[in-house]
Amino acid sequence: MSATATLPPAAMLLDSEEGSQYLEISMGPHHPSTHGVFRMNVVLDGETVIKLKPVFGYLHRNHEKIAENETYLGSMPYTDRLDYFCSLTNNWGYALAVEKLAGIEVPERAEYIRVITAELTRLQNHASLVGFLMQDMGASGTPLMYAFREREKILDLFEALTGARMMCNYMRFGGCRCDLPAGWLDWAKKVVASFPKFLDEFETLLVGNEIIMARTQGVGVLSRELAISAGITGPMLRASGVNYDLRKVDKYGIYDRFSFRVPLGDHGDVYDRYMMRLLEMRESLKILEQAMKDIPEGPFTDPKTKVRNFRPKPGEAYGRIEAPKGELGYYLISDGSPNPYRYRVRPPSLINLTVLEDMCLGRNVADVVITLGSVDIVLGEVDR
Amino acid sequence: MTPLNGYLLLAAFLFSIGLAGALTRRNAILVLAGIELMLNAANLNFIAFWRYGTHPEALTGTMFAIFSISIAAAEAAVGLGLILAVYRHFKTTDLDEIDSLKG
Amino acid sequence: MVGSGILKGLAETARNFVGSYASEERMTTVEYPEEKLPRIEASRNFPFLVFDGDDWHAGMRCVSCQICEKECPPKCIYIEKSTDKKPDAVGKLQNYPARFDIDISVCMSCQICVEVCPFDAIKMDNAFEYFATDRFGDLVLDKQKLSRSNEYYHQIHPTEAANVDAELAAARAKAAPKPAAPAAAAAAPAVAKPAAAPEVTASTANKPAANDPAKESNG
Amino acid sequence: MTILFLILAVLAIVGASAAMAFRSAVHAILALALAFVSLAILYLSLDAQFVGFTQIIVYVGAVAILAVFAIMMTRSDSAHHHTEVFSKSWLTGLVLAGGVFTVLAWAVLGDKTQHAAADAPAPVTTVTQIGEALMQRYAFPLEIMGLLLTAALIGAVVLAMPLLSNKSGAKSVTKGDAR
Amino acid sequence: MTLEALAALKLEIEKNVPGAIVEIITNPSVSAQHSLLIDNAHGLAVAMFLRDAPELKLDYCSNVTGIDWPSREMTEKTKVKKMVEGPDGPVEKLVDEVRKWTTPAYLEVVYHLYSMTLGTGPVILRLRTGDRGENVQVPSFYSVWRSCDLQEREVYDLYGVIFEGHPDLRRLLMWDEFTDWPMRRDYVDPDDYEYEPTAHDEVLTRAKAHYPAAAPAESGPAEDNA
Amino acid sequence: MASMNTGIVEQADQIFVVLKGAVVSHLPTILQPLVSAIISVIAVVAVFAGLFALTTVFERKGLGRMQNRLGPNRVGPFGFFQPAADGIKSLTKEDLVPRAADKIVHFLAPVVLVAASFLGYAVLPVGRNMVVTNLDAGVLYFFAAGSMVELGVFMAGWSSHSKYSLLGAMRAVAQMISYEVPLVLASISVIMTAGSLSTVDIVAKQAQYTGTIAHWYVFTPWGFAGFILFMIAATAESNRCPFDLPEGESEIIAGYFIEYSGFKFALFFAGEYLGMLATSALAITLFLGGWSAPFSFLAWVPSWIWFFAKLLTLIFCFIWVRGTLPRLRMDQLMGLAWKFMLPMTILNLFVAAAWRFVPGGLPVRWFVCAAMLVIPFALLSRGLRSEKKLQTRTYRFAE
Repeated sequence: MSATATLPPAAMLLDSEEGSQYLEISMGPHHPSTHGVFRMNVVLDGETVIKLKPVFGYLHRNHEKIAENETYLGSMPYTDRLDYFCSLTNNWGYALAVEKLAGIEVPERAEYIRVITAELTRLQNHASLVGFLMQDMGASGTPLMYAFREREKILDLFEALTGARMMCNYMRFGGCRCDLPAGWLDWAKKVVASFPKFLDEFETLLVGNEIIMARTQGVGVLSRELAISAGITGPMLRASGVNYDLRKVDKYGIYDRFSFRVPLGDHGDVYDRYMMRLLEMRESLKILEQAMKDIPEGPFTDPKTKVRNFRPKPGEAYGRIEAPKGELGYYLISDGSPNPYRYRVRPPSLINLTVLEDMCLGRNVADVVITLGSVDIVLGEVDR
Repeated sequence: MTPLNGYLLLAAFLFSIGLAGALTRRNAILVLAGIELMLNAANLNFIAFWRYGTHPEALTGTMFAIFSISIAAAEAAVGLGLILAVYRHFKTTDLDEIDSLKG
Repeated sequence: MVGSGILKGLAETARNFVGSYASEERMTTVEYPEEKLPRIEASRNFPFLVFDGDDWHAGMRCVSCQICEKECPPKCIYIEKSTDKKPDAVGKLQNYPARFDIDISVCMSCQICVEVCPFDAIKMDNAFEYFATDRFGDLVLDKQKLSRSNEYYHQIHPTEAANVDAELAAARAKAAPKPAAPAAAAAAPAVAKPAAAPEVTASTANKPAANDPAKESNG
Repeated sequence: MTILFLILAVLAIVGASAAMAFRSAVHAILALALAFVSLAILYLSLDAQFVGFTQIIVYVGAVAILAVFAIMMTRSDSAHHHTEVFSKSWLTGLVLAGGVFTVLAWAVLGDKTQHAAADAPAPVTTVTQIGEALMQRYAFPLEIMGLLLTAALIGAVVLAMPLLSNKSGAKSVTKGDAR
Repeated sequence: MTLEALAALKLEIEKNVPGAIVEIITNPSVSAQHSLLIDNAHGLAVAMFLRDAPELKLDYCSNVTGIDWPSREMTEKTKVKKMVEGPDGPVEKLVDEVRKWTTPAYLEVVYHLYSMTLGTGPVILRLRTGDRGENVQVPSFYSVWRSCDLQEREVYDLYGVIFEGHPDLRRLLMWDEFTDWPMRRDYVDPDDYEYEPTAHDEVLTRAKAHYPAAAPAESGPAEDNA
Repeated sequence: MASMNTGIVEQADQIFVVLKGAVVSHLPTILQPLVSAIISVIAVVAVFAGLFALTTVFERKGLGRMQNRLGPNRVGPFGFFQPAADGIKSLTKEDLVPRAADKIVHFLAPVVLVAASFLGYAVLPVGRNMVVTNLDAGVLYFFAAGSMVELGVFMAGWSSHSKYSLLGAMRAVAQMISYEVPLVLASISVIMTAGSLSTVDIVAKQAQYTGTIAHWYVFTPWGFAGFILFMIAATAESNRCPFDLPEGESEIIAGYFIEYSGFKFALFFAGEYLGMLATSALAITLFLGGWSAPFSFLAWVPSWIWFFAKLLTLIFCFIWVRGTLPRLRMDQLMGLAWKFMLPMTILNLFVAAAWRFVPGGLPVRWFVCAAMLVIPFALLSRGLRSEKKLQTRTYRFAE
């Protein structure tokens, strides 16, 4: 037994005054449920969480620094890689900030294209998030595969439009890179028309399921006050009952032209958060139907805006949009040179993680996993 | 040596080991384990006596063993519960330390 | 009653289980090497250099203006200008790249080089079955490995290529009155190939390309 | 005195001795489980099927597992704590145990009573017989046993139940201090 | 927020937070997002006021940004009419006058505030440190808006701004042992070069300098093509 | 069926028994029992190990189909040689033992686990006259063998010296102990009715027919409820979804066998599936009439085919459930065991007794017994809903 004496079990336990009765485990960065290289240092009493410290930075590549050394256009493909699930909304956020900074008008058709692509992005993000959440609950991948089946159709649409499935690099200051190809709109209409069938299937599979209810209801509760104070945005905020959707508040783009509703939860628990996503998908479908019906002919980009040698006048601007994960903001300072003087991304995923510990204390390991899953993070955006 | 004597000797030896363990170990759980071992040795005696006894059809030995096992189970449950309770109080299961601390 | 939701869910998976045998379109996956999804026309992967005619070096459209090198966000393009000049696609005498390297281990397929190129010389390929055995050598593609014929471009992006050819033809027509344009005439047949129907879904460029250096160089 | 008996006896003795001598409590319990299993097989070889299986269920499936659980919960695996394994009065205990064994062995070996022969036919005991005996002749002890087990169950739960104050304590752990 | 509204807000703040020094920083770009510069001593009080004032209710801090403003040499040429001693007496003449000055060096933290209750915003607050060396303290708004928690940690991590009153000011994205502030403009990458296949000769030179003993086989394909 | 030659039916049914008899009869009398036992054991081990391999393919293909994928289809026809490939892979993989692990216990754990998993098969009748040994206390033996699995699990988790494996082992052992209680209680209703602990007797009791319908216990209210309860407990005992917490990969990664690799990992995998097959087989024996046909006119199908057909059906149910449900949480799991399974199984015991003694014809007995089971369950559902513990919610929308 001498070989075993090298690493005493006492080393597995925290040295605390109460005698080593706590277990400290490091969940991640290589852990199947951390949605990337994310790490949580969790201190457990039995299986109850008594301390949880998120550790960031495993995917940090200093996106902001890169962008400050890049031309304005050159940063656009890098924004794809922030939240690699929703490159089109990232593009939009950045384009919006630059347009504010330089005062560029976006043609009508481009606005419609932006709304269509953004809402399609929202659909595929929410569908796969619910799938991942179920995966975290241990559902052997079935909901995830259904979500991916639908996501695939949307990604095909993206590929036909932008040339890439995930790293679209599609939006430009003052419009989009290219016009909708012939036949794309009909194809998209077909995809959107078949989406409710998938949502019905998804809801039959998930919504009434007692195990899911038992696992999620009352777990990871986030109060309304804390949610506001902690700057939580997106479906997570609305699950806590705060009516704050930038599509309604800022009415950026042309969102004031569409009629849609914003679902609100009352409990702020994991169940509400995942139901928010399911309900928001229905609303996104409404927007898509309206947008695809009304889309006008016309230029797809502002012809006055140069692609190269783009130099906005000195000044600063903060532009924000409602990305699927929450408020995605870009803050730009121009000093008149071709590179931004300061480029800042306000990542919804990172800020939504502020309250992770508050939601998990006193719960157990399994709850930590699904609470993290319900926050909807993508590490490309958290660490930037 | 008859078969019965073999079983009895084995039982006696196991009993002594259990007794030694119960008397010498510091860990309360292992003291309990020693006591279980002693009970087991007794059971072996019952079974052996029944098997090589004069009235095996009366099932006395089997019955005794069954009851003894049940009691052992109850004893283990309560004993371990006690040890847990003691542990919560003293933060140790070392009998010598519990003895010296006196609450 | 408790359990009804679970039963409903079970019914749903059973429906999918049976459905996967009944209807092919349900299936999420295809058996990849044997069966390939139809190529989507717009899809892009790594850049290549277009040349007209048969000689990759003579027909290369690139005039080494180095705009793409400057605009490339990850800076994966490296160009050295030639000292001499040769006629370009339109017939003007221009420099040509003495060296044109793209490091595809760094390239992120953003298409910005294509967007900024004023000479339609660099375009996006959609071949994705690359492999390399040497991590250092094979991932830096020189100009020969990068060049593809205009026919190949027509094959993978018919709509776009037809537009480009039309623009080039217009430019050539403008340049034609001037006498010294023998190279332009030589390059002209490149337009010959008719473009496929401009339908986004329809492009299935599975046939091996006539001149497909990608396969040769990487195969 | 068959070969089977010798093998099992050796296994039981080795298991039991190891259980009482191993430094690590978990190893000790695992060795004890070995002794329990050998004893169970001994019972089977003595044609006491029911008792043999019960032995495995109760001792291996419950007592040993409970013991390792208790060890885990009390973190009292002494293998790596540099504390003494045996108590201060270990010599007394050992001498006492040795004395007990001597007396018992002397009594067993000195016994001259005739018992059934070694090749006595195995008594046929079916589960039905055991059941009938329990329900008729041993009905009262059975009831008492049930009472005892219930009392033990409740007692164990009450003893092992964590104090309620512990739960609220978990929430008040300070957050915010570094890592 | 228009300049007039901002001026009104400035007065409001100065009325309610005695002693607070508020300065309006105009934004020349079309976005017209002007901001308020607040002195560090009264920062927390101003923030509290902005959050709690019933007509403002700026309960949501959306974005916290650090900005590095190193000292820069500024030159300005102005044409000034001056009497110049000409050959035939003093003549009034247009003369270039070059004015040179250096901007003060400081780190700046920008807060974008919105109101979730009222749906208004943004109100932009700026805090400045004394310099970029020792005096890099600004008050932390952690106690006002929880959303400053991770964002202020990030600014600390990347710029080295020390937020006084932040309960858990640790590095966020960089590892704990890291010592520099990577987002500052004078930051120089450490030479921990990782060799990559590259077409760029300068990068290759740097890689070779980092790995002086690199085998010729690894010298990269760039030469092969030349 | 009258035209069927009963002789052929008989031969098909007893073909393995006759074969074994033929082999054994050529040997000297002293060796006969030993050889007979060895042949039986080898046959059981081979068949169930093969079934384990088959199950892994079935599971992957079935899950794939439920998720609209194909599942493994490359190795051999329809991918059915996949387990062979997996086996070769796991055999040739490096066997990693953590430096801090308790080497001996680490090595012994999979051995104990697999050995204990195989022991239970000795008393399972896979066909008429096809059982390794007919023990008088067969069911008791089965549970005794099953209880040794827990020790193997604990050994694996503890010896690996990893926090995750220790957590997994504690979860697994707690879960297995808790669910053993309802598992045993659910089978007691059958034992009580059959009046025997012998698996062979229990099957024989069910292989009788009233009219065309067999006397399977699952065809009674208490038997049906007992079967459902038994299967729930069996799912938990074999650590299958939705009770797969001990290895819940999203929480504790792989649980107690996280530190195992190569062939030892495969042994754990095998042990788990063998446990699942064994408990399913016991469920068939206790509730589904073992090898007997459900209707008398189907009795011509060989008994062993019936047994394995039922086994595969139950395995499909396991796969089906796994493809649909997420897993429970630890406290919910324990709550289910003690607050739902235990009362229901005890109630089921009373119902089983009532079934025997309630006067009046079959309809009355059905009504009374079904009511005794359904009413408490309905009340439980209502209680959970009124406590807002399990409820779908309606949401408000902002325009």
